[in-house]
Amino acid sequence: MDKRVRNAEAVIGRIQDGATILAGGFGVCGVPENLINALIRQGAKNLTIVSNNPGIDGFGIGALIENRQVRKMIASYLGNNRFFEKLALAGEIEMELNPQGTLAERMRAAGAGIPAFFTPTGYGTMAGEGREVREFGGRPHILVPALRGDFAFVKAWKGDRWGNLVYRKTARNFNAVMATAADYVIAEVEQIVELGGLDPDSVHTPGIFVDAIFEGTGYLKPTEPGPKRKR
Amino acid sequence: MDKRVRNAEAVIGRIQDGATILAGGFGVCGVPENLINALIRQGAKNLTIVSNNPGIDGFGIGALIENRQVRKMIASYLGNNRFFEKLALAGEIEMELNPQGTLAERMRAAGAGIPAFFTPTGYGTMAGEGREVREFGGRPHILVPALRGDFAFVKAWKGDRWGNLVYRKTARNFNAVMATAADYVIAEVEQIVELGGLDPDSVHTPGIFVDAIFEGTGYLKPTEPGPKRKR
Amino acid sequence: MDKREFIARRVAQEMRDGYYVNLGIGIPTLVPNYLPPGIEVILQSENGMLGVGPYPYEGEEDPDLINAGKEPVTEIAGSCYFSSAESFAMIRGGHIDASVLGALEVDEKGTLANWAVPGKMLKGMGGAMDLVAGTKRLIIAMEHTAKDGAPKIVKKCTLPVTGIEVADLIVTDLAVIEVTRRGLVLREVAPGVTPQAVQKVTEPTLEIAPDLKTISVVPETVERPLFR
Amino acid sequence: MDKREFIARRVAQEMRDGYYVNLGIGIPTLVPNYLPPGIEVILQSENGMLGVGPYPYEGEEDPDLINAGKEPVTEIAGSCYFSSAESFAMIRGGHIDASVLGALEVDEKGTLANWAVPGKMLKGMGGAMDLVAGTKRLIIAMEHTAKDGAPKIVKKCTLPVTGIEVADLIVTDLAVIEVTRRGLVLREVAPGVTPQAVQKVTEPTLEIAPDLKTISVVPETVERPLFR
Repeated sequence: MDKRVRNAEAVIGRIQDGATILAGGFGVCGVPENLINALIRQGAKNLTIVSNNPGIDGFGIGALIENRQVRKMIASYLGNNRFFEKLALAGEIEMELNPQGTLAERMRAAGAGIPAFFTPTGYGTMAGEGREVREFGGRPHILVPALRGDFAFVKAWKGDRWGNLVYRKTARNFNAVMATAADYVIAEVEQIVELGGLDPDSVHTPGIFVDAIFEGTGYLKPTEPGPKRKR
Repeated sequence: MDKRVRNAEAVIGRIQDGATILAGGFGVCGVPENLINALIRQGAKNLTIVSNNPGIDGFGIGALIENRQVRKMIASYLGNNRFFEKLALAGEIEMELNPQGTLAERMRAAGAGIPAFFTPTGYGTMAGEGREVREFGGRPHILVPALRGDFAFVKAWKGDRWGNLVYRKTARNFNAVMATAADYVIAEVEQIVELGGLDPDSVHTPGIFVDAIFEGTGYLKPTEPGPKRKR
Repeated sequence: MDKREFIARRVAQEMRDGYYVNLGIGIPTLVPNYLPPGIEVILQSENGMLGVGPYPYEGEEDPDLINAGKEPVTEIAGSCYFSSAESFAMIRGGHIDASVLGALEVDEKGTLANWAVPGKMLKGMGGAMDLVAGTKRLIIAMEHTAKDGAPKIVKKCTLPVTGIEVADLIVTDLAVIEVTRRGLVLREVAPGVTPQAVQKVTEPTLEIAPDLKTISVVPETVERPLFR
Repeated sequence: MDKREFIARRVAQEMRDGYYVNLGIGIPTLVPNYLPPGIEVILQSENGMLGVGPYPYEGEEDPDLINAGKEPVTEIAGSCYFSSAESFAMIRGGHIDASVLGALEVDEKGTLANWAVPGKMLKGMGGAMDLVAGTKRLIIAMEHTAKDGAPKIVKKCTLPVTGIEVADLIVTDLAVIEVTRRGLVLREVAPGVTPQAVQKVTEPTLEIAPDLKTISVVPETVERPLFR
């Protein structure tokens, strides 16, 4: 069995207009750069993108939005993307905000065969509007449905030809759960290793979840600004 | 911060009659041997034990049952334990059978703040009796509640003083999920390593879930019979 | 060739290259030993492993490495481990391509009973209810009748069921039967067995496929490591 | 000492040794810099990390290692990483001992609004709704009033809320206020501030604790690594 493909181009043609894509990454960390860039070149339109946040202007999902390929964004946070803000205020892009943990749990549920679950998160807030309410232990909970994608774009550190994946530090973020929740899961990795080259006790995403894998190239892997320690 | 205790005796006194204990292990693999032996010596009675199966006669949960400390067993499989069978047929022990995945998911839910979830598993079977039924996507599902313990007995391979745990091969089984689903979680490990001695990307149970940790001694770690390859 | 091997060999023909497969105890366990050349499947064991390898050599058992039948096994290049919660998320989430299980009864709608016999002890359903609810394709591998000759393929299950309308294919020592919306379709019969003979030991009426075939299993000569 | 440091220093006194803590952006971020001697807390970052270390030295940023505020951070001995799903299972499952968040409004029942201002852009709730619903103890750290002097502690939130009846303690530059079943109790006032002055910029009526204290924060002399 060999799930390796040459590059993003080899699989990106599968994505049709209107598809729902789960895209890993948190800010600019752990972003499937090669896949997003290939999707921009490929040009599919009216996409629904599920990603924690739309990233920064001109990078990752941000670039996809600037290219006007996104009809709807499902995210938990929209900060720091002015172009998205402009489109949203003009009503030119639809947005659905989910609490970050609810977003993660909805995909975990989809991957685990659970169509809906109860949570107290979001009860009494805009995130709970229109949801069924039920009390458990005297506390109101809302019923939240699973969230599934047609495709998942996953960025990992290392992988093998069976699709087993290992992530590095906080670049794991949403990648691991998204890998479980889509019909067709494409993983880009910084390094493909020989089968047997990953510690079986330390595989984060078992290959069963992955449909295609390739070694990405030209990673930018930017960082956002932040305070620094003094020497 | 240091969660290390000397041995099982140092914490086993916390367990009172009638407590619910989640006990890791699958058959005789990954069993918290030191904790179970200490509990037998300690003698708490009328316990509810949640464990995938009661193990074999005279070892692990099996020994606890023989010592008549167990009022109720929540498990997915009871095979291979004749003493348990005798007690159950005589009505001297209560048993609740759950599908194995439902058992795991109930504890995962408890650990993740989800009071109840829908699943198709068990619909139309004895495991679905008395459960609320609802259709999703034209398929009937049952509503299943979370399952929480007062204590969890967890067996890991290595751990550090913050309670970070790493399991080895299939000895991980129910240990990892049980570590998330009890009020007081006790981990016994084969080896305690220095803080920083575990790969941060490969910790299976983050220390936040663990209340006490000790290095176990005298592990039997038996194997059950099975076919062997010929040389 | 004994009945069990015959059944396992026929089931092995249902496997496709790259399938992720979970096998129940008994006859299903034998299937990987008879995979056609060029077909590589990855075995999932619900206690938390993908890529189950052959049984170990005597004396090389690792107590931390067992299959769901609680037998010592080995790992192979590409194996990985995970928790029971992750394992069943995988099973229940529809990620397993095929599951092969034994049965006490299967009925004409594909409803399966394989975990309990009232009056006798309930051994427990283990992972069977999760597997039948979550797997993409469920293959039943069993002897066609009970030891006393009574049909195991019945109109309606009388034993406690494992799942409602779950089986896709039934492979026995006498026949290969597909479960369809309109009922059971006899696809293949064992060499020397007539459709009438199969019907005689089968409670519901079988529709006979227009292209009815004879089961063809060819024993191989290659020795392969003993798998679960 | 500026207001933000004053608030962070007072919040730091609420920390207990061994606490697992999640900190929001802004003032809460400063708290670990002011922990009392002997108090070790472990910081959780909801993007998937326990044991967040100090900010890196210039030029030593690792793009794979950031906090939930998206700033580069470092790891320490005992750190570990996990996925967003596991991170929020941890948060929502009640495993975090304390969370410190900023607020736009808190009302007399502890209902919090801190994620959106209608008319302006909605930035999104991020992990705030999960944190307020799941954390054992929620501490609000904020300046007592808005920039225009309007009360932020109100009778009833008017902004879109983050969670209903969730806050346990409010720490501001003027006061420490406990949220109780019978309403808000003024526990401490800043040096030189009277309870009347606090009440004046607080919409709901404050019950004054019989043992009302003055907030005591002592700047330390030790230099510690800059934390998030």
